[in-house]
Amino acid sequence: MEYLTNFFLPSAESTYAANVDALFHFINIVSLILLVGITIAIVYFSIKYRRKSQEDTTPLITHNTTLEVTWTVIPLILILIVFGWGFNDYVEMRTPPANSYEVYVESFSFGWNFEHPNGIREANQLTVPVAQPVRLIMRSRDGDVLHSFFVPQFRLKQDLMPNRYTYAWFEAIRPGEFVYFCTEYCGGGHSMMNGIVRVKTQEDFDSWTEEELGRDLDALPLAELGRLVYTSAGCQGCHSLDGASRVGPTFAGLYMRERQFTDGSTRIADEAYLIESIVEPQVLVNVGYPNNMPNIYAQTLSEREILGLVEFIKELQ
Amino acid sequence: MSAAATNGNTLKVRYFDIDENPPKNYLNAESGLKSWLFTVDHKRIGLMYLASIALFFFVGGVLALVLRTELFTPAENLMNAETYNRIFTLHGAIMVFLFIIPSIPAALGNFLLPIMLGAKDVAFPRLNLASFWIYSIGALFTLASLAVNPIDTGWTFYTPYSVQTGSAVILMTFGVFIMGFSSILTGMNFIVTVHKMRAPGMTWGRLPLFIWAMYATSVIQVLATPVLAITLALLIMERTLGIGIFDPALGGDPVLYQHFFWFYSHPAVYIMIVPAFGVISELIGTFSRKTVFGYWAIAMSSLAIAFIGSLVWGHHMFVSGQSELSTVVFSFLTFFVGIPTGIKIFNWLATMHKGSIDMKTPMLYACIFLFLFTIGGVTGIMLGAISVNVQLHDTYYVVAHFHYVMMGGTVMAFLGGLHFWWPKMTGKMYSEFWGRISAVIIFIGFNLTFLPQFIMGSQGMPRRYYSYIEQFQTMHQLSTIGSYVLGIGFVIIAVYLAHSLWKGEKATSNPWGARTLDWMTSSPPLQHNFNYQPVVTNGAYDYHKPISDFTLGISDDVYHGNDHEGDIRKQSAETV
Amino acid sequence: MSAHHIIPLKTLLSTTFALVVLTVVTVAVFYLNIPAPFDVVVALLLASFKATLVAMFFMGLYYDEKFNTVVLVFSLLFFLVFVGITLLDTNFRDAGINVWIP
Amino acid sequence: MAQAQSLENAHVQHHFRSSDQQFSSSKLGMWLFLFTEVMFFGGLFVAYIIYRAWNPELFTMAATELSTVLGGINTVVLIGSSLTCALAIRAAQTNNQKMIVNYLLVTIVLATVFLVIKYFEYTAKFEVGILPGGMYTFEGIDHPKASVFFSIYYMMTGLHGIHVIIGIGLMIWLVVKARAGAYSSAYYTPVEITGLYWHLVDIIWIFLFPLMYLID
Ligand code: HEA
Ligand code: HEA
Ligand code: HEC
Ligand code: CUA
Ligand SMILES: [Cu+2]
Repeated sequence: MEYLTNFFLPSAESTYAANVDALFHFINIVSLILLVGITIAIVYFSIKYRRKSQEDTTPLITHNTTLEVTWTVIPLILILIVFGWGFNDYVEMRTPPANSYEVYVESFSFGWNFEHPNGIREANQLTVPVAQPVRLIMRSRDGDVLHSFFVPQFRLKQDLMPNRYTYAWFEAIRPGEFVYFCTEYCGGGHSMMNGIVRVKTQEDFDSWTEEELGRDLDALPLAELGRLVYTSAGCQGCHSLDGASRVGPTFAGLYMRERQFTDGSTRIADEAYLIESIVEPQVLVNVGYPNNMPNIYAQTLSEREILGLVEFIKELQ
Repeated sequence: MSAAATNGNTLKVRYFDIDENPPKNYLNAESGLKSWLFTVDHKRIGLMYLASIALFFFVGGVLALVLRTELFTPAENLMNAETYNRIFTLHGAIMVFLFIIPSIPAALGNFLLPIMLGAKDVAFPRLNLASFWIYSIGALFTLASLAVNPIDTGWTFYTPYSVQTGSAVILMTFGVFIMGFSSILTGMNFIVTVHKMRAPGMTWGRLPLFIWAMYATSVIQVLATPVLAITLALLIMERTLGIGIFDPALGGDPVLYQHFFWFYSHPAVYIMIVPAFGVISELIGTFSRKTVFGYWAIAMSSLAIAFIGSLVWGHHMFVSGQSELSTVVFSFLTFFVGIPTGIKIFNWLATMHKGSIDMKTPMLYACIFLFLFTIGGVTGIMLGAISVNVQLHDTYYVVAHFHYVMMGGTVMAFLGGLHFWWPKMTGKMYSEFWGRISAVIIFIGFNLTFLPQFIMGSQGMPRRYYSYIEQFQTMHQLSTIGSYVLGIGFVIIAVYLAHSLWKGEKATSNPWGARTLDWMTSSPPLQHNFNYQPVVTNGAYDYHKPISDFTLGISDDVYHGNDHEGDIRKQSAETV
Repeated sequence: MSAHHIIPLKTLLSTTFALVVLTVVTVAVFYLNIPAPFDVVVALLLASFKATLVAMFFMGLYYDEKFNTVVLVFSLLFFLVFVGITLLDTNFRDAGINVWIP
Repeated sequence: MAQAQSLENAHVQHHFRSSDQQFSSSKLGMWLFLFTEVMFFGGLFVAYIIYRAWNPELFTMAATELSTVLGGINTVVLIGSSLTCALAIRAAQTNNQKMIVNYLLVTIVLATVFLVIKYFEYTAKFEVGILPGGMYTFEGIDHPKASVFFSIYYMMTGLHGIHVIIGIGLMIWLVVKARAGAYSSAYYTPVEITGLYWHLVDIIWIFLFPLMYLID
């Protein structure tokens, strides 16, 4: 079973994962038995009853009520079992324990923000304590599209919408790092919208909390602030640092390079240009790219953060 | 002359010899491009559909190979994310709306339905031609969207993404909207034909099972397609006027869109598979040369599937944020589709039992169908179990599931049917040797492509990803190689079928020894299907009776000159 | 030739009369200000009654092949399925899974 | 009888066995089409029902913007047109060629009256800024989703209006053919079928009227 689980499913890391896996295996085994039975019947019949001459005759058998009832009732029983089982586990998956640790999740194209009750914010990475139910209160950013939060190892998945909150919960059983994905198609950065859930022991979690709370963003050098914003504001969903082209152009070597725009003009990517393209991205659109960079950063980022981004980009020579 | 005695009324019928080589058949009765484009002959219309869907299958298939090639490694090989998104959307939309929905009903169905019923044509031949043209116009719109700015929303067009994206959503959805009407008109036409155009003596209990399947399909087409039409119309309005029913930015609700979409698109999967069931019934009956076991069970289960299948659409939305109550109800209802489907499978097996099985190419496809579709079906049950669905939703497990049912189910049945009726439609025999070889290649290639997808899906590989984390690479590579093998299989089919047209042996009227009326006329059939008005006195699978019992008829002129023709139809239907 | 039934003039006229009267009743009921859920119920009952009259006499279902009635009734049932099941979602979104746990 | 028979059969397409078969086929076909119409409008009714269940207060507020009187008049107009349409069929069945044309013309006139009233209703709304969806600017209703109600209103009445226009088109075509004496008791399938369509358009309005105009 262990081997099977590891072959078909990622390791089970949340409290309810094992139940889900049990049903998965049950259906698989029943299905396999059915499939093998059907296959044997096909092969056996086609050999045993193969046509021996063109004059072959066959008996007239029109139907058989007993058989008919049998193969109606047996599947009926099976599906009732499967339904009841799935329902039972689903109830558990939808009922967060009362003492849950609550995290607000915001998704946007293309990234994730997490906000802890104590005010700590994380982007594209969620840190939680082990053996503690965590309830996610999730919503997509206003005006954004649907996304879905999927942690395979927790057997957890839930869509996020821009117009209302949805919920999910899990309780991790081991410390470790687990990938999460976006599984609701959301456009160019869909396959880039993944991140890590970091499960820490209570101690590690506490010291992490302290460290985070103690950090003073205003004292950070501009470029370092820029690096933080690059992940937290979601730029990395569309702009790479390694020269690869994603939804938007890479930031690597961008500074002081000549840019070509769809209106035919060109410009050198100096500081002024960088600021403009962050604040008013729709004005100059690079050739070969869609005009879909969010036009929100003028509101969502502070002036210092924008300057930080520019310094950060400048450093990527 | 023989007289089929009836209580009190006698209907004069006689045995007709099947015309083996009539000088004129539907293919050469008229010639010229116009005689095709403006034909009202259901057989020619069927062939035109066949050509169109073959074309679109090829296009969709090549797009699939491009997708698979991109996925060979996690890095960007051929294209960027944007292009990939467009390609899988087009692949899905072309395969679903342009290929699989019209495939069996519009191509094989059009060709066969009237002949099998003993009618000269469908009830509304001009409407039939119109639906072909509507389909073509719709297809043009979809193709136009290709030229303008290929759509990148996924074939499901979920809002709000479909409202926000810059791609040509309106052109594409308008094309699909138009094609919907083609589907509706075909469905209406078939229902009326089955009700009103049956030959004398063709009682409901004597209908070939293919007809029952087409009937159930038509009911779904007529029921569900209008909802797709209104959904797409609202989506178009959402984009042009911003009416705010589906778009949350304007006060709408995206989950409502999903209800609307799946209310059509779940029943639509039964539009795809139920005709396939019909084909399989014919194949297994004919190549086992045995009365189909459980005729009524198979016939009624098609209707049961159509009915239950209309109640389960929400199983695509278990994690969408719909209420838990509806999730549970939908899950419960979903499983019930498995029961009538199982009934069919077991009845087919029982038909093979004690039969005289001839493993010709069509029968080989039927067996492949049974195997692959069972896998596809039981994985559907897996997806219907709510707690498991949470893990599997929108992963490659779903992708594998629906390729097993659509490609492994419908396309295999379609190929089986195509080979089965190829002699009837073209008058030529294909190479049996190459037929079997390519069936085996396709079987292997198919499993190699899609089995790994089950595994990576349950491990968590999300769908609609153009790149992925390295862990999944082996599975993706197996899958890509498999898809190339599939491609080779299809090339072989294309070659030998084309070859048969030039060099193929001439087909006899009934090469497989079948009993349904389509085999009681020449291959290819006459322009008006029969030289006589067929009269039916036997079930469609009465293999214990001599074949001459199936060629009864009334001479056409006698029949039409008769003053009381309406009455005869009635009497014979009840008492012959 | 039941399909070719000629509908008596009197039937057509009295149907029309009934429809107009019912329209007046519908409006009158509106001014009665019946409390919340029942106003819709009454309005829909009246409308359904009117629709039935039109279908039976203007459209001749009353005299026609029964299968046509089956088709119409079936389409209405199907519509009700659509509404009914969708409402299971839209009206119970905040109820949570606890609807199920006594 | 033989006389009638040959007259009848003049219209029978070759693949039908009799005129009766052709007639009842066409009729069944039309009923199936009406079935699809029910589902087509059904989608909009579903949207209506769900939004009303979500925002009952909005529907009460917004309906006051609609004129009950005009809606009521239009209901009666459509019922009248249904009657004349049924009478046209009757005229065909009784071989009264002239009255077919006359009744159809009255039906067309009533349908046009319906559209004219609708036109005045629409323009009155446009003037105060009640436009569908994104163009909505009306301030009079204090509800965040006010525009959604009117979107649904425009979609439903608009789609209905399009059906009325199509109906007028069909009837004009019938008038032309009827003038040429195409219809008689032996063959009047097109009149019958258009009639079915027209009555359905009437039925839909019978539901739209209380649902849109009469909410309190
Ligand atoms: C031809 C098309 C076709 C067919 C026939 C089916 C058949 C079924 N499908 Fe499938 N399905 C699709 C096409 C199809 N599907 C597509 C295209 C999607 C994805 C769309 C998208 O998101 O892009 C999808 C997605 C899909 C989902 C949503 C997955 C998700 O996104 O989370 C679900 C969930 O319940 C599901 C269930 C089923 C079930 C229960 C059946 C049943 O009808 C299967 C019944 C058959 C059997 C059960 C096997 C035979 C029976 C026996 C051998 C008897 C014994 C049986 C029992 C004991 C039960 N399907
Ligand atoms: C009828 C329906 C149908 C069929 C038959 C297929 C057939 C195939 N599909 Fe497709 N598929 C869908 C319907 C279908 N698909 C849908 C609805 C989606 C979802 C889209 C979405 O998410 O929106 C999808 C998505 C989909 C994906 C997932 C994309 C993603 O989520 O990122 C993949 C990936 O492997 C895939 C692969 C394939 C392959 C390899 C085939 C093969 O079976 C194809 C085999 C056919 C051929 C190979 C063509 C025949 C070739 C010749 C005759 C000539 C040979 C060609 C050359 C010489 C070049 N399909
Ligand atoms: C939805 C995807 C998306 C996101 C998120 C995004 N961008 Fe962009 N960006 C683009 C695209 C596409 C372009 C190219 C088109 C254009 O020039 O407007 C672009 C262009 C740019 C440019 C000009 C680059 C050049 O090569 O000329 C800069 C600078 C930039 N973005 C910065 C940012 C920053 C900083 C953030 C985050 C705070 C960000 N972007 C977030 C999509 C995105
Ligand atoms: Cu976000 Cu996919
Ligand atoms: Cu489904």
